[in-house]
Amino acid sequence: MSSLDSVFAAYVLGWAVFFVFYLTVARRTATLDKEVERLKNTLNRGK
Amino acid sequence: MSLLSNTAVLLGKELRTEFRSRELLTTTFIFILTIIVLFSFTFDPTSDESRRFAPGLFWLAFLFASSLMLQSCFLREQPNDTLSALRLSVSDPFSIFLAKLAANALFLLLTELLLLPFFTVMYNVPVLPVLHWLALVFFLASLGISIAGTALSAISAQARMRELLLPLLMLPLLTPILVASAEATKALLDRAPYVPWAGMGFLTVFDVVFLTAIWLFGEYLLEE
Amino acid sequence: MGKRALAGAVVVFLMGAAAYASFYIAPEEKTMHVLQRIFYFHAATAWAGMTALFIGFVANLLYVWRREGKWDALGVACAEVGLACFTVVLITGPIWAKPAWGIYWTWDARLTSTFILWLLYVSYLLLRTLIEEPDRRALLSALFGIFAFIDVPIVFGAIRWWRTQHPAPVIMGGPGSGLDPTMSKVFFFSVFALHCLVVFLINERYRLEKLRAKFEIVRREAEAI
Amino acid sequence: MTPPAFAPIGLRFEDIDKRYGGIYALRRVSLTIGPGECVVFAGRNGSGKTTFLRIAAQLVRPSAGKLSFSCASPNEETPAIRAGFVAHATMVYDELTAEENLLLFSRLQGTPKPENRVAALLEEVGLSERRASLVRTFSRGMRQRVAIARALLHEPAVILMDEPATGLDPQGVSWLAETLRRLRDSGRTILMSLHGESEIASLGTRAIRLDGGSVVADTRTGATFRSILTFADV
Repeated sequence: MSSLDSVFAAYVLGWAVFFVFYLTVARRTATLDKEVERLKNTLNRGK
Repeated sequence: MSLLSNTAVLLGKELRTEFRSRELLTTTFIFILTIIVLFSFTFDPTSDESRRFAPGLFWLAFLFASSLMLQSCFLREQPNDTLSALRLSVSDPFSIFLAKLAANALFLLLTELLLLPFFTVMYNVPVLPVLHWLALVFFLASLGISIAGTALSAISAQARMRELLLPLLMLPLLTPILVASAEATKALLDRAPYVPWAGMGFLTVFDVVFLTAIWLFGEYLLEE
Repeated sequence: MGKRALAGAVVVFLMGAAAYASFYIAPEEKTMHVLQRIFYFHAATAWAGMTALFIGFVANLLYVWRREGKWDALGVACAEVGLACFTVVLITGPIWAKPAWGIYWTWDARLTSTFILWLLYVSYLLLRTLIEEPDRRALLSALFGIFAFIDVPIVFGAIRWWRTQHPAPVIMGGPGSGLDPTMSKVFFFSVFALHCLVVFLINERYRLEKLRAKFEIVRREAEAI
Repeated sequence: MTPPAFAPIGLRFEDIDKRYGGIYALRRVSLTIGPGECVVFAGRNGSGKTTFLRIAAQLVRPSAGKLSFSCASPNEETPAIRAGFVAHATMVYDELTAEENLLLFSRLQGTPKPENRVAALLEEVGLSERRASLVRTFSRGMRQRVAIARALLHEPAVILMDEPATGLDPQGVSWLAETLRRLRDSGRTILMSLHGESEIASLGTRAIRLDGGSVVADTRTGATFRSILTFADV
């Protein structure tokens, strides 16, 4: 039943790639968001 | 009209500076020769095998060499900001590209023709009977390499790591040229040679498409 | 926030439904049996990837024309998502090829040209990391993106013309080549699901790029103090 | 050699912005420079002088705003303006001779009888004897002379000079001042950036100081004029 395994593997790996891509985007967004907030705070305190 | 005369003047300048030093031509020539020799050491091909592999090898060596050679065509303008002077003087920036790519195509073609005898002897492939067709294929392919390569070298000249970047941008973009010219050359070097109309037509299409693209977008490549 | 989470949930649901349909609703193919079920995912991803790259191409053109930062952001978002799609295509392809043809990789037209397409867009993203000044990076990478996209059909043409030793890929004739109606329904549903995913991902990536621009501005302001 | 008849040209900058990334090199610069004015720009390094001149030369596209040219006689159509530009870099080829350089650019500009024009200009900048030497072998001052000659090749109506005295010896400065005086008196519009007071600065009819990419002072009168150049008020 190696065929079914192949199909399964293809779906799982494909989904994984998309998911990992989404995760990296989300993580980069989160870090940047935090960074922007931090900088804004410093700016406000500086003023 | 002024486009053509500007191009002619600029081409004259490119050729004059190159033939004064001949640095680019000599280096490229030696580089390709080295690759061709090294390849035969690694593979030790027989006559039939070399008929099959030689064209591809020849064009691959050429593509590598040109990705190094084309680096300098915009870098040369940087130390004294002469590109700005050109932009201020010409009426159409396309002429700057036309002159550069014509010069590059000419240099490539010259190197190819100079290498051909070495190639023939080392790989034992007869070229004399098909020389005129071979020259045409060389011309179309060198033109294509220079058209796309000149545009990309204008990009890479403005980036970091440019020495590595240009081959990286150029090689995938030029795969069609590599495939088509290798196939066309193979057809001409076959035991029963035939005229590779498909290959030559394909190269022409590539040249026309990318020349149009540079005509449309070249101006922006030079923008500051 | 709520809207995006909802969109994400819908996309996950659609993807799940597409997978379910291709496993349980689509009829078994005669020659390849269960193996053929990769097709719904593999080919639909390729279609969606092409769509992403096409949107990216339009964004690149618009950037060169209008010089607005949003087109640059959209361009890079589409290139990354397109690249992710073709990564999936290049992974699922060999998984399919191994049991079907007995080998993982063959220098067949589709495989080779997909791989070169992939390399072209990797170069595009690499180029972006190597130009510091944002306006110049946007302009030059947009121009390279345009050249790359123009090159895609030429690459396909060249490789198809000279490099196809294998018969046309086994079943993938696309609709109209005798694909069973249920099969084609499942396939187009897959295509739809993948397009939704691609749009969702592009939107997420686009937001990140916009945030990055904002970050730059705030950072510069902070430095100025 | 009589200069060709030409209409003096004015420049108009409207809300010009130039951003490099998030940094403003120029911010909301609005200036009207009349035909035949000789404007001296002063300012610290990084104040935007170079960017301003490059925008005036149409080498750099502003991020926002508009640059337009105007003719002295309003019913004449403004031709495509090709300014004479002297930049920090020499903008000539080191691997060509002085004469080849000038011939190249005058041919590109479509000058009729470029040989005559180039010979006359080489005489004027005092390089006739070295015309056949490669620019590479020249001293800094001589290169600057070639650069100035290149900018003046097509007898431009608008002349832009970014610190044109760089590398020139005292005689060179006097020569440049003399040349600029002649150009100014013939009605050409001159914009130049300078450091401090000098023979050349005294040619100016107007002084503008840039700071942080904006115009902070702009005058035509004596006392303020000098203070702008020398930063006396800072």
